[in-house]
Amino acid sequence: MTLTWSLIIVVGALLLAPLVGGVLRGLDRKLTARLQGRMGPPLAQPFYDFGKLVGKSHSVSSRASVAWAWAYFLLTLTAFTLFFLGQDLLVVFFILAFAGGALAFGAFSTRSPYARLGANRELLQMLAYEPILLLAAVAIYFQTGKFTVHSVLEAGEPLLLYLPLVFVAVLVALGIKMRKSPFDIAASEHAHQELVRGVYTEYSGRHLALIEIAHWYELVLLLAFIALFWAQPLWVGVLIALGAFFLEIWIDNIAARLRWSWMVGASWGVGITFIVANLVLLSVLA
Amino acid sequence: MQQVRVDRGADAFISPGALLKEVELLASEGVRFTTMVCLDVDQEFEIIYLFQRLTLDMVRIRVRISKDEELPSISSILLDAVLMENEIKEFFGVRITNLAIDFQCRMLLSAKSPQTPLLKVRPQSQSLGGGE
Amino acid sequence: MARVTFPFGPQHPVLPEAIQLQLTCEDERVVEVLPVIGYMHRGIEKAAEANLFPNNIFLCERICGICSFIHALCYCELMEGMMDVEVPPRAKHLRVVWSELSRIHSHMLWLGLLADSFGFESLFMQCWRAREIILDTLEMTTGQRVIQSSCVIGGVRRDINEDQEPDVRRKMDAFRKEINAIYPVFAKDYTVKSRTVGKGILPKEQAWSLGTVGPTLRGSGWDYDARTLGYAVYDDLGFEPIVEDGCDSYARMMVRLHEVVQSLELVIQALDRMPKGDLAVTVKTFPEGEGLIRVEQPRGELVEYARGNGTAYLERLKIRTPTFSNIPALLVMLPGCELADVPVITMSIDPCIACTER
Amino acid sequence: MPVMSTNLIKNFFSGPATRPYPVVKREPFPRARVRLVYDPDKCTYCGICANICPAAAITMEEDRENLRISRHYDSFACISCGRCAELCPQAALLMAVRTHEPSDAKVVEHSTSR
Amino acid sequence: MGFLKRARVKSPWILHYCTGGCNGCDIEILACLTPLYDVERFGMLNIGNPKHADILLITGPVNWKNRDVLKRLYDQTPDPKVVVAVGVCAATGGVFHNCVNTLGGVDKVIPVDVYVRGCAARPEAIIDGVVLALQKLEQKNSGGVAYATGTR
Ligand code: SF4
Ligand code: SF4
Ligand code: SF4
Ligand code: SF4
Ligand code: SF4
Ligand code: SF4
Ligand code: SF4
Ligand code: SF4
Repeated sequence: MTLTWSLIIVVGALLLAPLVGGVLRGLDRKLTARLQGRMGPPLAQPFYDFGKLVGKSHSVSSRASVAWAWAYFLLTLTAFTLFFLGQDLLVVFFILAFAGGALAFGAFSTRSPYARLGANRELLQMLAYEPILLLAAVAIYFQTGKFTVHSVLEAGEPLLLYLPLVFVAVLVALGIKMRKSPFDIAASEHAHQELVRGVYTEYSGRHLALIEIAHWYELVLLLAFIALFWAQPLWVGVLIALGAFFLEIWIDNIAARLRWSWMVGASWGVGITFIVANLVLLSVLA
Repeated sequence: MQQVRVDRGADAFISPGALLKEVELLASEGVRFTTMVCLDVDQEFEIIYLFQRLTLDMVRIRVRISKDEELPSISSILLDAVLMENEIKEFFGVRITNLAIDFQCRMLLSAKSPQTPLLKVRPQSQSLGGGE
Repeated sequence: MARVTFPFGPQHPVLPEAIQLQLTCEDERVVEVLPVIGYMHRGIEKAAEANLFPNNIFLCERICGICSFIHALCYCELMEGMMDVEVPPRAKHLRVVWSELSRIHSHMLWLGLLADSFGFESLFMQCWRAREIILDTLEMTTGQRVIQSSCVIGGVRRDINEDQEPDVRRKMDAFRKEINAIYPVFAKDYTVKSRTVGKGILPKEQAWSLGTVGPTLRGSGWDYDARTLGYAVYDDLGFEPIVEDGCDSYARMMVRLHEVVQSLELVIQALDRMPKGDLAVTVKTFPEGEGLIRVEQPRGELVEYARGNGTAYLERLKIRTPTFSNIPALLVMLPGCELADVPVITMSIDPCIACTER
Repeated sequence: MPVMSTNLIKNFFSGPATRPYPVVKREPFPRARVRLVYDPDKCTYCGICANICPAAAITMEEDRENLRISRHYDSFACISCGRCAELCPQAALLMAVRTHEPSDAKVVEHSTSR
Repeated sequence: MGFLKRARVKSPWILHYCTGGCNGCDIEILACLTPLYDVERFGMLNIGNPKHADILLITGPVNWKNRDVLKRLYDQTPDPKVVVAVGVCAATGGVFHNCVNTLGGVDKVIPVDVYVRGCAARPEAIIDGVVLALQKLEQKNSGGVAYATGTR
């Protein structure tokens, strides 16, 4: 691939991702509503929400929290850019971890106990899903011999055939990242919970909008990562990613929110054992 | 019929001094606290304690005190009476002593609310237990 | 993390009403609870002394909109008892129908809010959708959805006539289908169980001595329901209290779940046995002397005491609502639990602040 | 875990249960008791409604000089209990089924006897 | 700016606070969120956090203890915002008109934009009220940045 090509891809992805992310969120809300026997909001609802937040006055509870919100946004954007440049998966996930950290630190920098406990839980969530993502990257390395997205795209055979258990583990990480039941402990999009809005409690107006758009990038990034599991041809991967997305919505609607100890246990127990088992199996079979 | 028609004087009044003894006795029989009712009768308060037996029927004790008199709290024997005692103290200004938890007449009312709202006749001495 | 004190409420999305729980937490564990109440206090007992005594029906109903009918029923039965009024049998049966319908609506509401408190949104929606069938029935027969205003001293104001009865039965059948679909989710779902089983333990002994009532008491193994005392026509309907002995949030939930089904049967039974006749008798006397009554609300036993003096105004009306006696139990159940369990445990006593503080 | 699934599938395929309210207005139940309608031509200003109203939504005012009685009705205080409609000897009051529209100011209705 | 303006009425997030009513109106507000009335059709979410809210739905006659909480919630809500008083006791005190501990109406404490009548207010009436509130919201201007809110 030439440099111009990859630049075009990156810029295209950067421009398209909010659109795709927003539509996916809209689909999520619509579908959730339909599963609950409701009509639900229009598909464009996330964009309306975004527009409204941008147009609203906002209060700033600490300047640091604003800086951290921007840090979260920019770090997510960096991770996103690197991913679509075909760079190293490990770097991408590390930067994503920093982004999550920024969100938590933003909440820590306020005085609201809800935000602070939300931040605590956000860190716990990272503790739960980051190892999965990193180990998944390692597993990909074992399979393709490289850490880069490029190499995965160039690998002939779909990863899913070799790494099915890793795929399942990544689904768990996706559930946590999408803040869906049973993992929506730090903040939930919808149902009421004990921390009000957790880490978002102290953000309002355009800073909330900023965080929202960063979430869209994050969602697209994760789905793109899932699509990598069937990179040849890519459209199958995209379908698989969409399938995973709908599976998360389904699970959200058939489960209650569980506690953080359960979450960490499940993600480490299930996620990590699955990945390790997969690697062991591969080396035994190979 | 569960309607307990209480005619005046149907159950004996006991003196405030004998209250704790009586409640202790009931508590040892496994009776639990249900509620209490305070009535403002001229210069006196009439307080009705309602308890429930294990057989689920009710026991009543009535106490009459003058408005300046102190009333011992039964919350040391039956803890769940404490909320109702606080309420009576707050609403009537009954001088209840030895409360296990004393909300200082701020359980339901705030500093700006009208104080002792259920009191009809102010005592002559004006020395109410709480609120002011 | 050091100790943090959370003001849980008064405005908080998992608490439908204004109450503040000051939770002191170490990390995620609650070490101390201090409820701050009074955000809903209006002064109803005082206003009841200033109103004409028949008007207190409407005031009592608005102690709380959720068991509004049973509040009105309690007040009316108390006044009738004090004035020796004999209510026509048809009115008694109608009172049972509406009481049980409000019990179902209250329990469904609660089940939904419980689901909401552990983040099971689709289940919340499912419960509230089923509940609308009951609300429709109430609106169709009494004229309003939540505040029925249909009980008066001496009888009832509204009737379920012949054209409506089949419709009511049809609605009950529709509701039975809904509850049959909801029941297994609460009873069997893994995530629901993991959030409720063993949470908020209230030992049998303590349930008694702390003065708890209603499903909170029955969930701890006590066989006590004020309906067995037989007001309205409960003594003719072969009513048996529902008891569970798990002593935890799950047991309390199951009591309510079973009560929904039981109430449904009671409604049908009362409809089957409803005699023809008058709806109300005219009352010409004024209440005099003292009266005391116990009535079972969705949340437990309601105790009302009144003293009249032969005029149109009462001298005192004392209302001891169920949540008032259930709150001490919270202080036993909450310390030591995890913060994530606070909403579930708080909901498990079905706290109704509006009536606690009157 | 999947106990809820059957419900979800049913919900999804049976379509939303939503009443599309402002677009389609549901016919109220014939005996719904929502809004009080007053006919000043039938009213004799006897004052019964004002006496029994639990919310003091109806008040009467006597103008002794001109021998007139004014009646004020505050629909923003009326709790729709229907007591007044039940007791009005002239049937000048009636509970209607339509809901009130929202309003941005509180208005009290007045009427005066001749 | 056209989109931003339209977005404002398309995405009203509500905060619901009960200042001492009887719950009748509160459960009807909750009923509006559930399948039968589903106000999420209009993009409404019950957000539970004043900093994210656009519409305040207030029920109940306001008692002395609640007054300050209500004021604080109002101050914390960023502009533009509208206040809807749901139920007659939020308008005038309704049946609680002679209760000693009530102030009688939300408008005694904060400015109210829309009154919804009914005791309890029916979900239909609440939806109508919110629709009117949205029209008011459209006319309001967005405020600037407010630093350091909370306890002002
Ligand atoms: S308890 Fe209900 S009424 Fe009160 S603020 Fe919370 S959601 Fe609103
Ligand atoms: S117990 Fe609760 S629901 Fe029932 S009347 Fe009292 S406040 Fe309302
Ligand atoms: S706490 Fe009880 S009365 Fe209050 S909203 Fe919840 S269920 Fe209703
Ligand atoms: S009933 Fe009417 S006309 Fe008769 S005395 Fe009373 S107010 Fe006057
Ligand atoms: S006089 Fe009798 S009938 Fe008339 S309002 Fe008073 S109590 Fe009711
Ligand atoms: S309906 Fe009830 S509240 Fe309304 S005016 Fe008539 S008596 Fe008063
Ligand atoms: S009761 Fe009827 S006739 Fe009498 S004043 Fe009222 S509306 Fe008029
Ligand atoms: S308006 Fe009526 S139903 Fe609504 S909260 Fe007030 S008293 Fe309750």
